[in-house]
Formats: sequence, C-alpha cells, structure tokens
Amino acid sequence: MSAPSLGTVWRASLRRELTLIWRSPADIVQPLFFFVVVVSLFPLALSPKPALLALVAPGAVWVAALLAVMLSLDGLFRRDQESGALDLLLTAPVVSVVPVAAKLLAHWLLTGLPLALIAPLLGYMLQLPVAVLDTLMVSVLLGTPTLTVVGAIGAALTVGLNRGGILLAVLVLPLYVPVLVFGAGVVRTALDGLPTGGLLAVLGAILALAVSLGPVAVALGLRISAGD
Amino acid sequence: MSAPSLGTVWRASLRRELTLIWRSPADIVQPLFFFVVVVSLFPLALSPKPALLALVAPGAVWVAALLAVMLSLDGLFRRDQESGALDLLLTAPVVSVVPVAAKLLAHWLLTGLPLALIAPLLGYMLQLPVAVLDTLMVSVLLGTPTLTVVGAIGAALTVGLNRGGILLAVLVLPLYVPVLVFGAGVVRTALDGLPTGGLLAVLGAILALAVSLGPVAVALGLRISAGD
Amino acid sequence: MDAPRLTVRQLGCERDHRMLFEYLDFSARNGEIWQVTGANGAGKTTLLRILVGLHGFYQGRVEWSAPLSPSLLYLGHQPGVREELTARENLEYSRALSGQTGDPDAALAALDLYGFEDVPAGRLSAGQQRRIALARLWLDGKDVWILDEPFTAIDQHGVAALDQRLRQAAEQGVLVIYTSHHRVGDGVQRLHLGEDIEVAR
Amino acid sequence: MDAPRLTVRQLGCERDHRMLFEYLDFSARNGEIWQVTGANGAGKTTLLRILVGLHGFYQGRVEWSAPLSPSLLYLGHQPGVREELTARENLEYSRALSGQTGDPDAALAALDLYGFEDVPAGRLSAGQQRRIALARLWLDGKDVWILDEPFTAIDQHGVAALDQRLRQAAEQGVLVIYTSHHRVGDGVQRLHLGEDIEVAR
Amino acid sequence: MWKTIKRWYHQLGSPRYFYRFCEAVLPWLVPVSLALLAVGLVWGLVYAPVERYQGDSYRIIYIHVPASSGALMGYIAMGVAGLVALVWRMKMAEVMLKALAPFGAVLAAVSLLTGALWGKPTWGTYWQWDARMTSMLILLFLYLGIMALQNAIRDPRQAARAAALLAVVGVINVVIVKYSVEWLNTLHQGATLKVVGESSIDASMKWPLLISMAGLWLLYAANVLMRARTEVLSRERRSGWVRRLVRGGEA
Ligand code: HEM
Ligand SMILES: Nc1ncnc2c1ncn2[C@@H]1O[C@H](COP(=O)(O)OP(=O)(O)OP(=O)(O)O)[C@@H](O)[C@H]1O
Ligand SMILES: Nc1ncnc2c1ncn2[C@@H]1O[C@H](COP(=O)(O)OP(=O)(O)OP(=O)(O)O)[C@@H](O)[C@H]1O
Ligand SMILES: [Mg+2]
Ligand SMILES: [Mg+2]
Repeated sequence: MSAPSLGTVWRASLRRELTLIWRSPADIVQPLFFFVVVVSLFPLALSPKPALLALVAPGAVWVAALLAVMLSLDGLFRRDQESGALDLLLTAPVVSVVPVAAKLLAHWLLTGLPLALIAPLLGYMLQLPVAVLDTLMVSVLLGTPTLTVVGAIGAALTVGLNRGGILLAVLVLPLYVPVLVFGAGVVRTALDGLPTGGLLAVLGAILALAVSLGPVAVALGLRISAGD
Repeated sequence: MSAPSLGTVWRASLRRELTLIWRSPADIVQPLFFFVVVVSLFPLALSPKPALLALVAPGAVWVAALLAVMLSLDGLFRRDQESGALDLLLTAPVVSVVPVAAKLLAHWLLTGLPLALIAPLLGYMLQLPVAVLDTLMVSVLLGTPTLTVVGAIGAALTVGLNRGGILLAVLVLPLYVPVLVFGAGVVRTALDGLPTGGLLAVLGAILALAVSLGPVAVALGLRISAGD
Repeated sequence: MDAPRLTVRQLGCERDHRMLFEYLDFSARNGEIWQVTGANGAGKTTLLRILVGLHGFYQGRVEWSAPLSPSLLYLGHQPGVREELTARENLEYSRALSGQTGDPDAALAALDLYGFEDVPAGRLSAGQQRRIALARLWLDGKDVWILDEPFTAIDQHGVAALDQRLRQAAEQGVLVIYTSHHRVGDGVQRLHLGEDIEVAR
Repeated sequence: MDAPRLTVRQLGCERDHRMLFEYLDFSARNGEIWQVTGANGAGKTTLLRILVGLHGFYQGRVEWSAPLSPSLLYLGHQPGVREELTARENLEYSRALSGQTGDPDAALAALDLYGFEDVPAGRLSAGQQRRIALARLWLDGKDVWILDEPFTAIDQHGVAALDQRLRQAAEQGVLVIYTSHHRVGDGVQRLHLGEDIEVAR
Repeated sequence: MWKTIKRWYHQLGSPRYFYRFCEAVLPWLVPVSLALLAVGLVWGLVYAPVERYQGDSYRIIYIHVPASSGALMGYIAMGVAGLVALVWRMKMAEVMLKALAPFGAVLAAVSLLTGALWGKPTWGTYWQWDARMTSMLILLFLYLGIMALQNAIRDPRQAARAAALLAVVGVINVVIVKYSVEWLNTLHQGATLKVVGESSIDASMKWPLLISMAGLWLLYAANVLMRARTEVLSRERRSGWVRRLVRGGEA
C-alpha cells in the first residue's frame, strides 16, 4: 500500500520537532541557563584571580557544556514515549533513522547551537583572552553535535526507565571523554598560541563519525527500549 | 481518635527510608559514580600539570559534589508521589516535618556521607597535598547536608512536573552558591596554609540554619505541590 | 440525630480554567456511607482531596465537627504502596504514620494476602498491590474513611468483601465517603458531580 | 477464499517471569474484524505489539503474507498525540509519517473536532485527544488496522460511529484487529487471552 | 496609624478594591514616573558636570544605580510578598509576587549590562568576579528561576505559592551570598567607587541621580500594578464584578 517519500517524512518531522521545542521555550532556555550558572560556579569555587581563571576556563566551559547537553537530553524522547508518538514513529513505513535524525538536528539547533553562541561570552567572563574566543566557539560548535548524538543513544536506551537523569549521566559521561579532551584541548592550544588546525580536524572527524553512524544507533536504541 | 507519637513516626519513617534506599543500591552507587566521573573529567579538560590541578582541585571536587547531590535529589520524592505515598504522609496526623526530616537524613546518610568519605581520594588524585585532605573531607561533610536540604526544597516544588532534572538545576544551583563559596574557600585557605576555623564555623552556621529551617520549607513545598 | 461530622457549603472548584463543580452543599454524619459518582474528569478525586485538605484552591466552606487528621483514613487514587517494600513493611509504615492500631498480619490475611507478606510489592499483581493499601481498612482507630476508587482492580470476590467491610464499619459509627463508577448500593447516599447522564461502561 | 493475511503459530510470550499466553494459533484475513479480550494484565497490549513488530521477545511464528509496514495503521494504548501541537498538526504529522492520504480536516470533522483543529491538544479533554488519534481511521491508504483499546474514553455516540467505521472498512477489505473490554459485537471474531472468566465491570 | 495600615491591608487584600485602586492610581503614576525618569536622565546625561577622573563615562551611573537598587528592592519585595502569601494565605500577595518578577529581572539585567559597560573604561574589562557583580548575577539567576518555576506549573495559584516559597528561601540566600562573596572574593575596586562616596558626591550630580532613581522605581511600581491588574482580572473572571466590568459597567 502507500509509503511516503523520505523527503516528505524528513520535512514533516523537522517541522514538527522545531514546532514542539518552539512551543515550550523553557526547553531551550533552561539548558542555556544551566550552562551559564554552572560556568559561573567556577570563579566562585576557585578564586576569582584572572590568571588562574583563564587557565581553567577551557575546561570549565567544556565541562559545563557537556553537562548542559546531557541534562537536556534526558527528556528528548520521554514525552514522545509517554504519549505513544514513539510507537507511531517505530511502526512507520520509513526507516526510523529519518525522523530520528530530524529530531536530533532540531534538538541541536535549539540547544547545542545557542550554547556555542553564548560560549564566547562565558569565556570572556572567565577572563579568556579575546583572541581565543573564536576558537572556543568553533570548538563548542564542532563538539556539541557529537554530544547530542552520543547522549541521544543513552537517552534512547533509558527512555522507558524513570530513574531521573543520573542513570543517563552514568552511561553517557564516559562516552563524552574524547569530545571533552579534544574540545578543551583545542582551546588550551590556542591559549598557548599554537596552531589549532589539527585538533579541530580531529574534532571534525569525530563529528562526522557521530553524525553518520549516530542516528542509526539512536534508532536502534529506541527499538530496543520499545521491547524489540 | 488515635494519633501516633512523634518518636514512633520518626523511627518508622527512618527505618522505611533506609530500607528503601538500601533495596535499590543503584541510588547510592550512581551519585558516587557520577561524582568520580565528573571529577575525573577535569584533568582531561584541563592539562594534567600537577601544580595547576592542585589549584583547581578544591573547586572541581566541590562543583562535582554539588552536581552529584543535586542530580540525586531529582528522584527524592518522585516515586513517593507517583505511588501516592506522599499523600499518605501529608494527611497523617503528625506534622509532616518529622517524616520529611527522616527522609532527608536517610538520603544524606546514604549519598552525602559517601561523597564526603570518598572526597579525599579524589582530592589526592587531583594532586592536592595530603595535609589538606582532611580539611577537604570535613568541608564536604559539613556542606553536603545543606546541599541535601536546600536541594530538597527544589525537589519538593518540582515533584509533580515531569521536566527532567534541568528545572531543578535551574532553581537550586543559585541557592547552592554560599555553600560552594565557603566549602571550596575552606580548602583553598588550607592550601594557603592559613587557619580554617572561622570558615568552617560559617559553614557550620549555614548548616545549622539549613537543618533547622529546611525541613519545614521542604514539607511546605510538598504541600504546595500536592495542591494546597 | 447527632450533629453532622462534615458540612460542605457552597463548595466550588476550578481547575484548568474549567469549573468542575459549584455550589455543592451537603452534610454527612458518622455511620453514613456516601458514594461520589460522575464521569471521568468530573472532579471526584479533586473533591476528595479538598475534603482531606490536600487541595486548597476552592471556594466555599468545608467544615469538620472535630479535627479531621487524627480520625482520617485516606486512600488516594494511587494506593501509596512502594514497590521496593514488602506487603508487611508497607502496611506497618502506614500504620505507624497514621497511628492506627491492630495486627497487620491479620489485616493482610483478611485480604487474601496470607503467604505474600514478605514479597516485595513490585512482584505482586496490580490488584494485590491495591489490596495491601486496602488492608488498612482492617486495622482500627479511624472513624472517617475517605477512599478514592477503592474497588478498582479488585476482583468480584474482593469487591464483595470490601463492600461488606464498609457496611460493617458504618454500623460501628464510621463515616465512609468513597468514589466509584460501580452501581450505587442500597443504603448508600449518592453525591453526583456534573450533568446527570447515565454513562455506559 | 483468499489466503490469510496474518498467520500466528504456536505463539507464546513471557513477561516478568509469567507466561502471558502460550500456543496461540489463529489466522486472519482481509475483510475480517477481530476483537482481543482478556482481563487486565492478560497480555492484550503485548500481543498487539508483537503483531506490529514492536515487541520482539516471544516464541512461535508471526507471519504476514505481504510486508506489514506499508499497510499498517497502528494505534497504541497511548494515542500518540503531543499536547503541545494542535489537532491538525498532530494529524498531519502522523499522516506524513505513515504515508496516508486524504483530507485531515475532513477526518477531524468526522470526529466532531470541527472548530478544534487549531487548539493545542493539551487543552482538549482526554476523549477529544483520543479522537485526534482516531481521526487517522478516516484517512485512506492502509489496510491492516491494529488498534489498542480504541473505544476508551470515547462517549456512547462516538463508540457507535467508530464501530460503524470499523465495519465499513472491513467491507472495503481492511483487516481490523482491536482490543476492548466492551461486549463483542456480531460478525466480530473473538480472541480471548487467559482463563475464560466473565469479569464484572 | 496601625489602624490605617490594617485597613489598607484588608482593602488591598480584596481583589475588587485592588482593581479600583489600580484604576485610580495608574493614570497618573505612569506619566509621573516617565516624566521623572526623563528629567533625571536628561539632566544627568546631558547637563550634569563632567566627572573629574572618569570623564563622561560616569554618566552611566544615572541608569546603573537606579536599575541596581530597583533590582535589589524588587527581590526583597518578592520575599516579603512571598512570606505574606505563605503565612496569611493572602491572594493579593500571590498576585504581587508574580507581577514583581519580570521587571525585576529586566532591571537586574540592565544593572549587569550597564555595570559591564562602565567597567570597560574604568577597570579595563567588561567583567570581573567582584562581589557586587557576582551577587547581582546570582540575583538575576534567582529571578529567572522564579519565573521558570511559575511557568512550569499550570495552576496559577499553585504556581504563585511555589514561587513564594522559592522567593523566601532566595532572600535568605541573597543575604548570605552577598556576605560570602564579599568575604572571600574581595577584588572590589574600592578606589573608583569612592569617587561617589556617601557625602562626596556633588549636589549637581546627586539630584539628577535621585530623580531618575525615583522615576525608575515608580515606573517599576506602575509595571507591577499593571501586571497585577491583568492577573486579578483573569483570576476573578467568574466573579460578578468582573462580569459587570466586561459588560461595560463599573467595577
Ligand atoms: C556588571 C557589573 C556591576 C554590577 C552588577 C553592579 C551592581 C551594583 C549594585 C547592586 C549597586 C548597589 C545599588 C544600591 O545599593 O542601591 C551598585 C552601585 C553602584 N555601582 Fe555598580 N555594579 C557593576 C559595575 C560597576 C562599575 C564598573 C562601576 C564604576 C566603576 C560601578 C559603580 C557603582 C556606583 C558608583 C554605585 C553607587 C554607589 C553606592 O551606592 O554604593 N558599578 N552597583
Ligand atoms: N494535576 C492537575 N492539574 C491541573 N488540572 C487537573 C489536574 N488533575 C486533574 N485536573 C483537572 O481536573 C479535572 C478533574 O479531575 P479529577 O481527577 O478530579 O476527575 P475524576 O472525577 O476523579 O475523574 P476519574 O473518573 O478519571 O478519576 C480534570 O478533568 C482535569 O481537567
Ligand atoms: N513494561 C513492562 N515491563 C515488564 N513487564 C510488563 C511491562 N508491561 C506489562 N508487563 C507485564 O505484562 C503483562 C501483560 O501486560 P499487557 O499490557 O499486555 O496487558 P493487557 O492485557 O493489555 O492489560 P490491560 O487490560 O490493562 O490493557 C502485565 O501483567 C505485566 O506483568
Ligand atoms: Mg479520580
Ligand atoms: Mg492493554
């Protein structure tokens, strides 16, 4: 009988996901807010001495971004699962990778991207020299999609279990290590005045890997959670 | 008709809460694991230079402890609310502060206390001098009860809302600032070789305030969430 | 006849911008059984929560002739049973919290849970879990029972036993107020919320 | 008579260390209506999820004569309606995802949702939300309908309309399989799970 | 005196009376506040003398100080309203609490922004983790938290009570924060601030400051009353007086 074209499904899914996030703006604002708050905790916990802060800044911004993305993913599939929309997606006559990818893209556009855009401001507040702020932004820009995709695998696997975010955290944080190492590493290298091209390339390669294989893994995770 | 004595309620509540946490050991292990993972992210995100690490260590351990406690609180009342046990508690013929306080104590004993016990180990891994490790432990020991109580207020207010942990984080993290400042401040002061008695006293005073007023606020928050 | 234990005057409640009920007036005495009926979403649960003091956003007056909380046995929509605890642990906790008296094991046995006392509730069926909560009705020391859908998930045999227990308690002077979609029995007062349409089930 | 669309052989499923059903055998043809019955927890939902491929842990064989997914219209226990989206947005998304054809507005109108198309579903009543999901039955392009409790939360008038729609579809060659606690109608095949006890409601 | 306060308390506690009070006050409160603000700002930004050490950049003070103090006062007012709402279950306190948050958050943001802009010429950086700045940042977070909580809870009365509890806890927290960051993070650039110490400020600079401060506070008050009025109407829309009002009658 009738099966839709991939293009139709992609467009319809993307429109839906963007509308959904748009309708509950708290979902965009809260991760951003969390990011800002966690970054601001560091100067309070360390000393506010500019020289020390600048050294810590790349790590602090990156750890905070990572936690913000991870926490925002906790609810990525929850409401779809509770409302039964997830079953709809999994029984549809298209590979579920397409709507899943649309979901991931929408999520990144409305949470990861804002994080990247605000990262330079936070870097500045942490006394990073202005010259490395663009590197910071680029690194977050290249890193957050990977965080989204990898975290979404964890979210997919834990969607049926109402354990709160901490199980997700335990699953996902170890997987975030490579992004963290290279992401913060790029900024540190820039701070030292060294060329960052190579490291950015690695970050890009990880991104490519995550973006190409990740959605398949997420879709598979959702199937497994549904009971297959 | 019949109302129970406060002592009976206190003992029955404490036994129940401890049994509950004991039966699902994941609730104890996960915050601890999260704590360890987040602390280990720092050497990866910063550079592993011992001198820098030691400077960052007090802040890193404290920020991680704070996040671990906060995330573990997300589910503090959730299952009681979903199962209806919370309504039982709120309609009981004793002030609900008593069972609430038992709950908070049990939670701290099985999450906050383990964090404090493991903190010196993590401090050592972050190259803190051995001489300040005891100060680190004492500061976490004095700080975590406050984190539990203050965070529980947020958890009580958000218990009915299935927004995931990020709303809780947004509410609670700003309230955690004083504990963070003094907690990490104590360790920094010890690192500088200065006397820490005054700061520890302040931490203790905050603790006293939180422990005396906190449970009342938590109970009130639960009432509000129930619809009163 | 003695004074009413509960007097409700001009009670109205709005939720989600919808008036659930308005100008509700009734009074109930010890020894009476009241069944609250109404369609899904009519506000039965909300009414019970107002009566026990869990829901505070309403207009009008709810008056209990004596302080409610020492007399109250409230069973909400959710049974209040934690899956991690055994049947006995659950019952003993709620017994301690509410200050009831009586033998938990006997109460559990009365509900056909003999032999299941030490099984974690999560491993029991939905009906058995509700029975753990209902076992409180077989303990002593409370004379106002407010029960939200006590018959849900209970099989026919259990429904009969429960019905008999409610009548027996009323004879001993307990005021029983419960919600249910079941037919209203003899000697039970009916309080209907919403338009009076007979809904097929 | 043509070959069966669905053949189930020796199907068994265990959940939570309990055998829900075992040695289930039946075959269903296009144009037939099947109602799955059974007590709460008997495994009705689980059976439907096995049939549509959402639940993979079972023994035995489930065979569809042609690939299922392009023909399948599945409606789960939860209606799959997101509260943040309007009725039309919800329907249009599920239409695009499943590749159905037909006019969403007409379908919504057939379910008395005319005038509610642009209201976020969260502001509609439970019954109206389920109607949004049911509106998919008034779109075209699917000939295997698997519906979990389609009559829940629907009022008498709606139940009649839905029943008629199912019969009309079957006449046009659709295979309909649904679960329900309602009485089994004429010309509907019954598949009962669990012991055959009549449960009072 | 006490009697008058008590009468006011009870009258303003009644939504209908409160609505009439708003109707009476707002028509002049808005223009007066705007006029004061305009006078203060024009005087301060254009006519007041140039500051000896900082040149023209100091003129930001005419926005910065009113905004900063407004944000602080607003939060304290929220805490008071929260306490009243929790202890005496006064409906109007809940309404006020909700109305106080948005403008307060804006003022906190303005304070941070103007402070940052001012910091560049004076301290050479837009941002320092100075005690005042840090506590204002946290104040902004607290404002946003309260708004987020109010947003997340569907029932307006429940939302208000939850926010009330959070506001009360927050006020205690603000006090400790202020104290704690001052104690431990003393980077405060005392010298620059002393330029306008208690009495050393010149009258020609002080008056425009006071005027714009009064203007901004009154504007805040007007904003709160407007928001509260809308909220009262929405909460009381079933009552007789609102129905009459909608039909074009008197409140
Ligand atoms: C983002 C950074 C800043 C924040 C958050 C901030 C915040 C505040 C606050 C809360 C007040 C107290 C208002 C009151 O007590 O009524 C204040 C007053 C004041 N600020 Fe700032 N400030 C910042 C930056 C600056 C800078 C860079 C300067 C100039 C060098 C400055 C100069 C003043 C002065 C002169 C006062 C009034 C003096 C007084 O009342 O003590 N501020 N500011
Ligand atoms: N948590 C809530 N927040 C806001 N509104 C609610 C909430 N719970 C219920 N409502 C609203 O109150 C109405 C009445 O709900 P209530 O639970 O009292 O109904 P009920 O008569 O007990 O229904 P049922 O027969 O399904 O148990 C619902 O229709 C819904 O609109
Ligand atoms: N998510 C789950 N995980 C583990 N076991 C489950 C799960 N859901 C259901 N079960 C088990 O499977 C059994 C059958 O559940 P199912 O939902 O299929 O019943 P049903 O016949 O649809 O009941 P109902 O009439 O209530 O819809 C349940 O009794 C339960 O023991
Ligand atoms: Mg109900
Ligand atoms: Mg089912």
